[in-house]
This record gives sequence, C-alpha cells and structure tokens, in this order.
Amino acid sequence: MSRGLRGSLVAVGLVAALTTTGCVGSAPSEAGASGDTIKVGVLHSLSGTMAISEVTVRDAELLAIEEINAKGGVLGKKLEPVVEDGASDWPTFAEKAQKLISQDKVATVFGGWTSASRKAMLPVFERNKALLWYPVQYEGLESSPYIFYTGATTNQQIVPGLDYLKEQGKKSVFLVGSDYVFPRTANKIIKAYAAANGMEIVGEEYTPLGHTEYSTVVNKLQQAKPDAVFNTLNGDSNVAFFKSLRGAGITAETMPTVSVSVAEEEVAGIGPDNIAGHLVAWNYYQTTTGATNDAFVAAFKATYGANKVTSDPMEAGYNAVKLWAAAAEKAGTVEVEPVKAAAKGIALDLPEGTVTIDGENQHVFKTARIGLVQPDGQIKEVWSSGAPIKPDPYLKGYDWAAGLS
Amino acid sequence: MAVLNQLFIGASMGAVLLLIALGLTFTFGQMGVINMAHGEFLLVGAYTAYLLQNVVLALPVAFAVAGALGLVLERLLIRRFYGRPLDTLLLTFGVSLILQQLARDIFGAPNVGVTAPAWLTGGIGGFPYSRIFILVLALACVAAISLYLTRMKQGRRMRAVMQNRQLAAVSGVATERVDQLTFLIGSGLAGVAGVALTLIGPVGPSLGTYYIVDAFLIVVAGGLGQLRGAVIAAFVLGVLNSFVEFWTDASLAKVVVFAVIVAFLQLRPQGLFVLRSRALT
Amino acid sequence: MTHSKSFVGTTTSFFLLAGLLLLAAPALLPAFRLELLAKWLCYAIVAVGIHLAWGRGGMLTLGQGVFFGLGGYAMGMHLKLTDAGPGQLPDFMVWSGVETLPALWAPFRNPAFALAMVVVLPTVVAILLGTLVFRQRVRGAYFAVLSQALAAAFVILLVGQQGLTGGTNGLTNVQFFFGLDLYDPAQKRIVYYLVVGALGLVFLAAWQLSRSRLGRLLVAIRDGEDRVRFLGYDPAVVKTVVYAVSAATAGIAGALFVPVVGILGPADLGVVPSLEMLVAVAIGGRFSLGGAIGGAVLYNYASTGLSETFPSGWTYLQGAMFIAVMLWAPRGLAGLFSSGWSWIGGFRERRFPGSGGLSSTPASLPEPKAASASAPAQATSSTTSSASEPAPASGPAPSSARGEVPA
Amino acid sequence: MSGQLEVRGLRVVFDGFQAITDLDFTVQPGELRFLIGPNGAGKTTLIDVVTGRTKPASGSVRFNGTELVGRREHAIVRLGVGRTFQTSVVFEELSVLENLDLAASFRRGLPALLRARRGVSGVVAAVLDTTGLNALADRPAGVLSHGQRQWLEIGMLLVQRPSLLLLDEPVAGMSRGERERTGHLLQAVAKDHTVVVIEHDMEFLRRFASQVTVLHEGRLLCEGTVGEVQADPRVQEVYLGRSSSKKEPVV
Repeated sequence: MSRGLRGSLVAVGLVAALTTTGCVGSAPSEAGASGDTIKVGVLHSLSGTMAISEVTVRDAELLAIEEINAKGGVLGKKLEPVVEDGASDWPTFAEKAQKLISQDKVATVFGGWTSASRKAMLPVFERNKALLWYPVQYEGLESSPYIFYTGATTNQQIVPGLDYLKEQGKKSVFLVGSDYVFPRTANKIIKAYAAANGMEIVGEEYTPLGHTEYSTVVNKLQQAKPDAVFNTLNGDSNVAFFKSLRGAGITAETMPTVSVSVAEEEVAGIGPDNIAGHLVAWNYYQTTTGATNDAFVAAFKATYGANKVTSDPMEAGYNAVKLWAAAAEKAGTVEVEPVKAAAKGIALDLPEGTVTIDGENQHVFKTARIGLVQPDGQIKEVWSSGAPIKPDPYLKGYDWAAGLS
Repeated sequence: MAVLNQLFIGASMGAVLLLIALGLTFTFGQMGVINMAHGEFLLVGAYTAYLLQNVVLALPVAFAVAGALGLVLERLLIRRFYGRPLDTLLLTFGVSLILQQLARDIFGAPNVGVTAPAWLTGGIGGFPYSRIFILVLALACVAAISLYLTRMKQGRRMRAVMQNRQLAAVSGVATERVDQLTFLIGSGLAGVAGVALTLIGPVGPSLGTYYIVDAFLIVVAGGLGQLRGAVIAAFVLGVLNSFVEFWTDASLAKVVVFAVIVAFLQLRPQGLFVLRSRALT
Repeated sequence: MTHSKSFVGTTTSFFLLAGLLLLAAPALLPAFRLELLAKWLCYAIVAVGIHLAWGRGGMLTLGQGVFFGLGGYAMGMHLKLTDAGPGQLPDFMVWSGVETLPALWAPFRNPAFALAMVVVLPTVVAILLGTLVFRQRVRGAYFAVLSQALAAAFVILLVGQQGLTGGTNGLTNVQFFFGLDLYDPAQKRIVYYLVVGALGLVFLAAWQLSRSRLGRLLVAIRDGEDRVRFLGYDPAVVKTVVYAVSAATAGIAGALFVPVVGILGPADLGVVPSLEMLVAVAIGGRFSLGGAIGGAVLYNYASTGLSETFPSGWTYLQGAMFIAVMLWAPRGLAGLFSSGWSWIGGFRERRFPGSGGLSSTPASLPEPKAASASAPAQATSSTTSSASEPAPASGPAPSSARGEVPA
Repeated sequence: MSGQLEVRGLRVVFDGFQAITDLDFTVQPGELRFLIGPNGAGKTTLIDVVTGRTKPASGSVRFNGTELVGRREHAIVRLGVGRTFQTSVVFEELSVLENLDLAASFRRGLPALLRARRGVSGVVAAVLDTTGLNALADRPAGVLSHGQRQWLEIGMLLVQRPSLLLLDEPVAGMSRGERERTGHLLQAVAKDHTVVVIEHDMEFLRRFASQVTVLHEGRLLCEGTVGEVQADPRVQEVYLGRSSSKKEPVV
C-alpha cells in the first residue's frame, strides 16, 4: 500500500486542486447582454448519435445570427453565439443549458432536437426563468412558459397527414415507429383519429432507436397489406427501413408511406431511389416557393456549400433566431419577460411563409404541407393546408382527441 | 409463406451478423484484441463504397483500405498491447472515437447515400437481391478464409501461431509477420462487411456503433477464434432473432437473444467450439 | 505491512486534505459548478466499485451502467411519486396514456422500500449474473462482452416500456428529495454533502475490504484463479460477492445522481456511458483506490471542460487521451505519479518489476500478471482460459507476456 | 491416520486421445509414494483427476472412501487433498506471509475473511520456520528465488493440514542443497501425511522414495521399491528403448 497509494493520493490532491481552481477560474464572467455584444446560446448535439440531425440545425441558426449581425445586430449590438455540445445525452443538455444561463449569461438559447433533450432542459429554463427556442416538430402536450416552439405540433403535421390519407381514400394504416415518446404519442393520436374517421389500424410496430434491420417489419407489412404506412421512425432507422421496403418490392404505388421525420437531409442518406414516390408531412421544403425561401436557400448554400440542402427543422431553427431578434427589437431589451411579452403576435415573413407567434401557447402558426419525394432528392409539395394552422398542442379543438390529454 | 419469408430473413440477418463478426474472429478471437474500433472499420468500408458508388468495385478496395488502416493501427499501437487484451479495449475505444469524429468531419454528420447497382435492386419472390447477395458474399468470405487457413502456407502459419505461439516461433514462423497479416485480414474483412451494409442500412458516422455489440456476441457465442462456431452462431441467432421479432417485437427479440446467449454459455462456457489450451490461469 | 508510520501519516493527511477540499467546495464554488462536482462525485462512487471489481478482482465490468440505473430508477421512482403527490401519476405516465399506477411502482411510494431497493436491485441482478457466469468460469473478455451486452439489453428494455420507465426520456424534472427543494441552491447543497458523505463511506468500506483477507484473496483470484481453487476457495463465490458489492456501490451512486442532476434516462446507462465509467477509472489508475476516484472526477471534469472549450472537436481529445493513457500510463495517472514520486525520492530502492510489495499497484506490469512462473505444461486445462486473462509470463519482464494469448 | 487414496478403472480421454487407460492405483495412509514415467505417461493427468481439475471419462477416485469424481476443485481441497503444481504458483503481489495466511484461512467464512489479518497464526509461524522463509516473510512472493517459491508452495500446502499431499515435481530446477532439504522436508511431512510425489530425478528417488509407481502411456507399468523398479526390464525398455524417442532425462 506504499507507492501506488501514495501516488494516487497525489493524484487526488491534484485533481481536487485542479477542479477547484478550474471551476473558480472559469466562474461567471460578465453578463451576456453587457458590452458590445449580446450572447446567445446554441445548444445542439455535435457529437453522438443525434449529431446527424442537429449539426445542420446549428448551422442554420448560426446563419440567421450572421445575417442579423450583417444588418447591424439586435438593438445595435452584435449577437455572439456561444455554441455548446449536448452530446446526444439528455443530462448533458440540462447541464449545458445551466452553464449557458448561469455562466455565459446568454440572453436566450436556441437548441434541442429530441423530446428527451427538451424534457431535460425544461426544468432548467423554468427554474432560471430563462428562454429556450426549440426548433423541431414534436409530440405536443406541452406548453412551457419559458419555451418557444417553432416546429410543428401534432395538429400542424400529423393531423394534416392523416387528413390527406383520408382524402386519398386510404382505409387501413400500419404504424411503424421508433420506440420513444414522439412516435408513441403520435400513434396514440393516429389511433384516436382513425377510430373517429373510419380508418383501420392494421398493425403497430416499434423498433429500438438506431435499429437497422427492418426485414421482419417489412414482412409483417406484407402480411397485413395496409393501404398506407404511417412512419414515425427516427434518423438512421429510416435508411434501413426504406432499403428493406424497396428490396421487398414494395413501392409507393402499392403501399405509400407517410413519414414525419424524413426531410431533404434524410432523403439524401436514404438514397432518393429508395424513397422516391413516398410521402412526407412537414411545413417547409427546400422547394417551397417564395422570395424569402429563395434567399434563405441561396444564403445557406453560399455559406455551407452548394451541395447542401435545407429542411424543415433547419428552417425552424433559422426562424427561431429571427423571431427572437424581432421580439427583442420590439421589446427594446433582451430581458426574458419583456421579450416574451413582445413575442406575442409577432408575424414575420420567413422561408415557409408568414409565421406568427401564438401568444397563448408560444407555438407558431404553420402551414401544413404534404410532399412527394422526387428522384432527385427534392420534395415536391402535393397538398397544403393553404393558410397557416393555429397551433393546438393539446388538440383541444378536436373532438376525437378528447381522451388523449 | 410468412414463415418461409421469415426463415429467409433470419438467414440473411445471420449473414449480416456473420459478415460483421468475421473480421472480429481474427482480431478478437485469434489475437485477443478487444477491438472496439472494429465498428469503425465497417465504417471505412461503407464510406469506400460511398466514394466509389460501386458496390462490387468497392469490395476489394474496401478490403485493401480497411486492411491497410488495420495494419497501420497494429504497427502503431496494438502491437505494444499483445498479452494485455483488456487494455486494448480502452485503447481501441479511443481509436474508435477518433475515427468516428474524423468521419463526421470529412463526410459530415448526416447519412450519405450509396446507390446500389440496378441488378441488386428488386428481388425474386419476396427475397431481395441485395439480401441474396449478402448471403452469398458471407458464404464466399467464409469459404475463402477456410481455404486460406487450410490450404495456403501463410494461413497454416496463422493457425499454428494461434494454437501455440511459442512453438510456432521456435519452429521458424515469423510470428510478428503473422500478427500483422492477421490484423490486416481481420480489418479488411470488416471493410468488406461495411460495403455490404450499405445495401441494407444507413451510411453515417455512427454506423459502427450499431453493430459492434452484436459482432462481439457472435464471436463469444461461437467460441474465440472459431470460424465454424461463428458461422453457426450467426445463423442460429439470426434466425432466432427474426422469429422472435416476428412473433413479438424488435426490442424483445434483442433481449431474448441476449438471454439465450447467457443461457447457452451455461452449457458451453467457452462457446460452441473450443481451442484447447493448457495454460493455468 | 511494509509501510512506515510516517507513511501512514502522509496517507491520512492526503485523504484529510482531499476530504477537506470537498467539504469546503460549497464555499468556493458557484451553485452551478457545485452541482457538476456533485455529479462527478457520483461517478467517483461508481469508480470505487469498478476499482474493486476490475482493479482488484480482474473482472472487466462493461455494464456498470445497469446497476447505476437500477439504483437510480429505484430512487427516481420514489421521487417522481412524491413529486406527483398522493394519488397522482408521475408526469410521463400522463403523457404515455397510463391511467392507473402500475403495480411495479406502487411499493416505491414507501421511502424505506425505495431506499432498500437502491441497494437490493443491483445486488440481486449482480448475484444472478455473477452466479451464472462465474460458476461456469466465464471470465476475461467473455465476461466483458456479456456485461456489455447486459447494458445494451437493459437499455432496450427501459426504452421499450415507456409507460413504466419513461422510455428514452427517462425520469425528468425531479424537484423534491425527501423534503428538500432541489431548485433551491441552499437546499441542494445538502444533497452535495450527502454525496460527499456517501463517497466517504464507500471509500472506507472499499479500503477495509482491500485490507482484509478477502481483499488479498481477490487479488490472488485476479492473478491466479485456478490456483486459488486449489487452496480450497471457490473463486466464483468471492467474485460474485465482490461483483455484487461493486453493483451495490453503483446503485448508490445512481440513486444520488437523480437528486443531483434531476434526470435519469437510458442514455446515462447504456454501453457508452458504462464504458466511460470504466475509462475514467483506467485513466486515474484502476489498481489504486485513490486513482480510481481521482480518475472519475478528472475525466468528467475534463469532459465538461473540454467540451466547453472545444464544443465540436473534443471527441478527438477524448480519444487521444485514452490512447495516451494506455500507451504511456497503463496503470493510470496514479501509476504515473507513483513512479514520479519514487523517482523524486531517489533514495528509494529501484525495485524489481512486479514487486510492488503490498501495493495494489503492480510496479511495472500494466496487466496483472499470472501468479505462476509458468503454466504447468502437463495440465490440460478444463477451464475457460480466455483471451483476456493475463497470459502466463515466464518471468517478470513485460515483453515475455507477449504472444501467449490463448486463442 | 487417514489419507487413503483408491483409484479404480480410471480412463481419461482428451479429444479422442486416451491419456489414462484402465488405471488402478492405491496409496495407503502415511505412505510416501513416488510416481514416475516418461512424458505423456499420465502422471500429472492422474493428479489432475484426483484434484478435480480434469473430469475422467469413467472410473472412480475414492479418498478415505469418499468419491472425488464429480466434485469441484475447492470441495476436494476441503476434504483434505492438497496439491502443488509442476512449476510453482504463488501470488507474486502478496507477501510470503500473506500467501501462507491466505492458504491457512481457507476454512474461514466470509465474515471472518472481511477482517484484516492481525498477527501471525501459530501454524503459519511454524511453517515459516519449517520452510526457512522467516526472513522473507514480508517480502512479496514475486522476489523469491525458484527454490524458495517451491518451498513457499509446499508451505502453503502444509498450513492447510491436508491428509493427502500431491506434489508435482517439487524439486525440479532446484540446486543440490535445496533438493536435499526438500527431501528431508518431505520425509518429515510423510510421517503424519500421505504424500504422492511426481519426480524424475533418480538420485532423489533413490534417496527418499520407499514405494515407486511407474506409469507409461496412461497405464500402470509396475510398482515396487526403487530397486525393484529399476531392475524391471519393462521400465528400462520404456526409458531407454525404442519408445523413448523423447528426450526424457533419466538420471
């Protein structure tokens, strides 16, 4: 117990010293809003399994910050993004959110992708009375006073998707999803909708996140022979799913799928050949018409490369920054409560069209769009709700959803 | 029909498992290197296929690229760790992190698409060509390896070293060369498997992490360094997994497979096949 | 016991110093940093268990996250129930459409039951797996792979039972801990002291275990399991006991993690987090108790620090760190420091490699050596001699270990 | 005195190779029996079977009338059967004293094992004396010389007070003086234990053995005193004849 232990004691001592000094050394600096710049937090997974989706959202948010800075910033001050890595780990999200708030003193945070990361961060923002802008479509049933939701809630994406299927005369639907909260909640909603609208759910399959073997699920699809498949698979699993689907000879003509987590980025990874002809439900596509979107797409390609695509979550992240900046300008400060108050009713012309913040629940009005995947990897709009739909995270406006929340 | 389909699916899952585990039977099974970076060698193969956009051409190229990378790894790091298998685990975990992040920085975080050749799309009687291709590829690899190990001089040396290193060394076998070759082949096979994976799954920086645990389980169930064992374990577990999944769901199937392996190791603690050793440990 | 009185003095004063620093930390650190420190100390508690199982017992447990999770969920379930209030369901059950409290949850309302389960659940699972595995002499790499697969299977189970476990989200937003409001920094400080106290107790228990005959026996089993069998001991029993102790330790850490962090989900328990718990210990020095604890704190400190400084590139540094430690400090930083120490104290005799005395740290060999000078040549082994067991070396020189890996 | 060993109809097969064939072998209590034979004769395999390390294909091994086949190693040790290995196996990281103490504590229960060792027990102290390792008691076993290791191992056996000792080449690699001391040690031990020794060294055999059993290719070749065995033509054939193509050192 001599040398080894003694050495380890030195180690302990050193570590303790290091920890303490390190922590003290990097302890709170000056507040984010003081000086010439305003600090804003950007918190996404840059490593781990979720990096695949979140890195580009970060890029879009940074692009929006750059654009705002190019036009003189907010309240005459430049925005200074503080980028943190959530590392695909939910407590890390909470930890980094806390760090951004209490150490960097950021004015607001843009971040998160998975529901789990949002649920992890929610108490941190509520406790600190700080602001989070969450840019991804999600399962609804939430309305935190300290979160702004710039992605779709269920009545802006899933319900329109179902409306579309009903319109197309699809009677039987098979549900395929990754095993986590969004697909499970979405499928609950779908089942309630189906029961009220004379549709039959002929199967429901969940696979672990990151699952890459879909032969069996596809075999079950072949046995059930549904009119359509509602796909809530997440991320990488989609690639394996569509490759299996095509391998088994299932085409969009015989059995179309509606996907709610497959955007332009994912299409490239799946291989356009494998998914062309299938449907997706979002609020924005790279092909969405309008000068604002043309400018956004052009700016994005100019900044990150001509081969890059834009997608709904990226656009929602971009929107979040723009909406916050507008609210801060309107409030004349970056303080949380005035910004929240000013945000209500703000309407901006953004790539997906006019986006208005709903003061009631801090979600935004969004136009639902059903798209058809093209062989070139782009998505063509085949149906739209026409006007932006009022967000209804608890589906209070739908009778059939009465028992859900 | 559904059952027949499922049987085929099981076999094809077995083929995938076999392919990803083959390389590991060399590096882990024969050399005792717990190579956590094995998944990233799959990744190298997959990105090779992406760069070439030609699966058939990619097979030999991926073998060469992944093999070369394996050789570099062996020369630079792993050779200092023989006889310390548990340390190789942490070492290669570090390597795996670095390779993953490299892939992320070079090719971007999102998945990339690999276009399968026209003759591999579609299928016959519900059996996808891509799956048949993988099945054939897996069997071809096994055949090639066993021919190599039994018929070729280098292969026989490899077996000799594996069975008794010291005796092989004093019999004039350059064991160091054999080690390099073993690692090269093991990594190269992972590269080949990576190419095959592009036909059925995602190609992104996390690819390796999806397969690594399964690969280790196959090698353990089959018996360390046992080609026969790996083949049988892969197909049995593939079929088992596919049927359990068919009757229940994918999550449960994974848990059941794990339980079966633990139970099986109760009967045969050393896996299906055992290489006798006289060492007292 | 070869250490001198003055050395005991040094030892004690060092630990006292470290303890004092930990106790003084709340005064020195802002609340946010203190929370982080508390989280690292939870991992330090896990590290103590890993040191026992791996450093002392040679069991490379890649699935410590499972036990961490079992303890954590036992605690988390109780806290979620108290947060929800009597007769109410935890928030995630409401989202998942669960209408009545599952029978599995009901007993966790009772704090005594929940606290008992924190230790009992991991212990029982470890005893079950240990009995199955060690009795059949599955060890080394086999055991490592199996324990890793256990972590993978556990996560899949957790994720698949959303209504029961909160699925991928896990248990979030824990606000009260036995009456303490965790949103209040002053009350949260008490939780920090609890963690420090638990670490102290676990440390002392591990220390005593290492000093005891059982500790010696454990080292003996690590270095020559078969030989121990012929001394009349059943290594399977000893290993199972120590594995269970290390599991219980991880369970306690997991239980404390919940009030400290406020969240517990499958993402903290899977294959990679379990590996990281192990890697931290390897970096600190698995053969040394202090090294293991220091490693856990240092690793998590570095991982927080590096990811703050280099948010997009810290994975490289992390990877490079593992490689560097394995290459140049296979006994971890503790080993490095101890060599440095003896180099400074030049009067100390340059010891023969492998003669680390009573030290838990083999002086030069990174992997514990086989106890024998060489294997009995005529014995046909009926045991699982697996690849990851240290190869029998024909002498103390590290080079001779090479190549005797039984395939 | 107890310690009777009876082996009947023993057959051991490794992957189709018959390592031991129909072996009958008896050692009476208090005997000091030497076991010799060329490489591959099955000597160590026999000890392995007795101590539970190898499972026989058929046959029985009775110790004081108790069947040993099918029991696990540590259970057999607890019945009073101890062994050493061909090359000594001691725990290098533990001190000599701890090695002995560990061996001596094998009947303690788990709670007792959880306490640290205090002092040196009488039996350990006595064995430290007998083996002459007193001066090295606090040194790690890793620094011992070859001969010292062998003694330590025998010492670890003695503190366990087995009634049957099986020693696998205890003097291999020892110097002349060391052999001499070991031989006397064995004779002393044999006064109140049954001892079976595998040994090749003929000089050692002549000096210390009373009864010798010769094994060859897994079968019993002959039994008797040293003189009888040496005179047996079959033994000479085995060691010197055609079948002894292996370079077996016969001294």
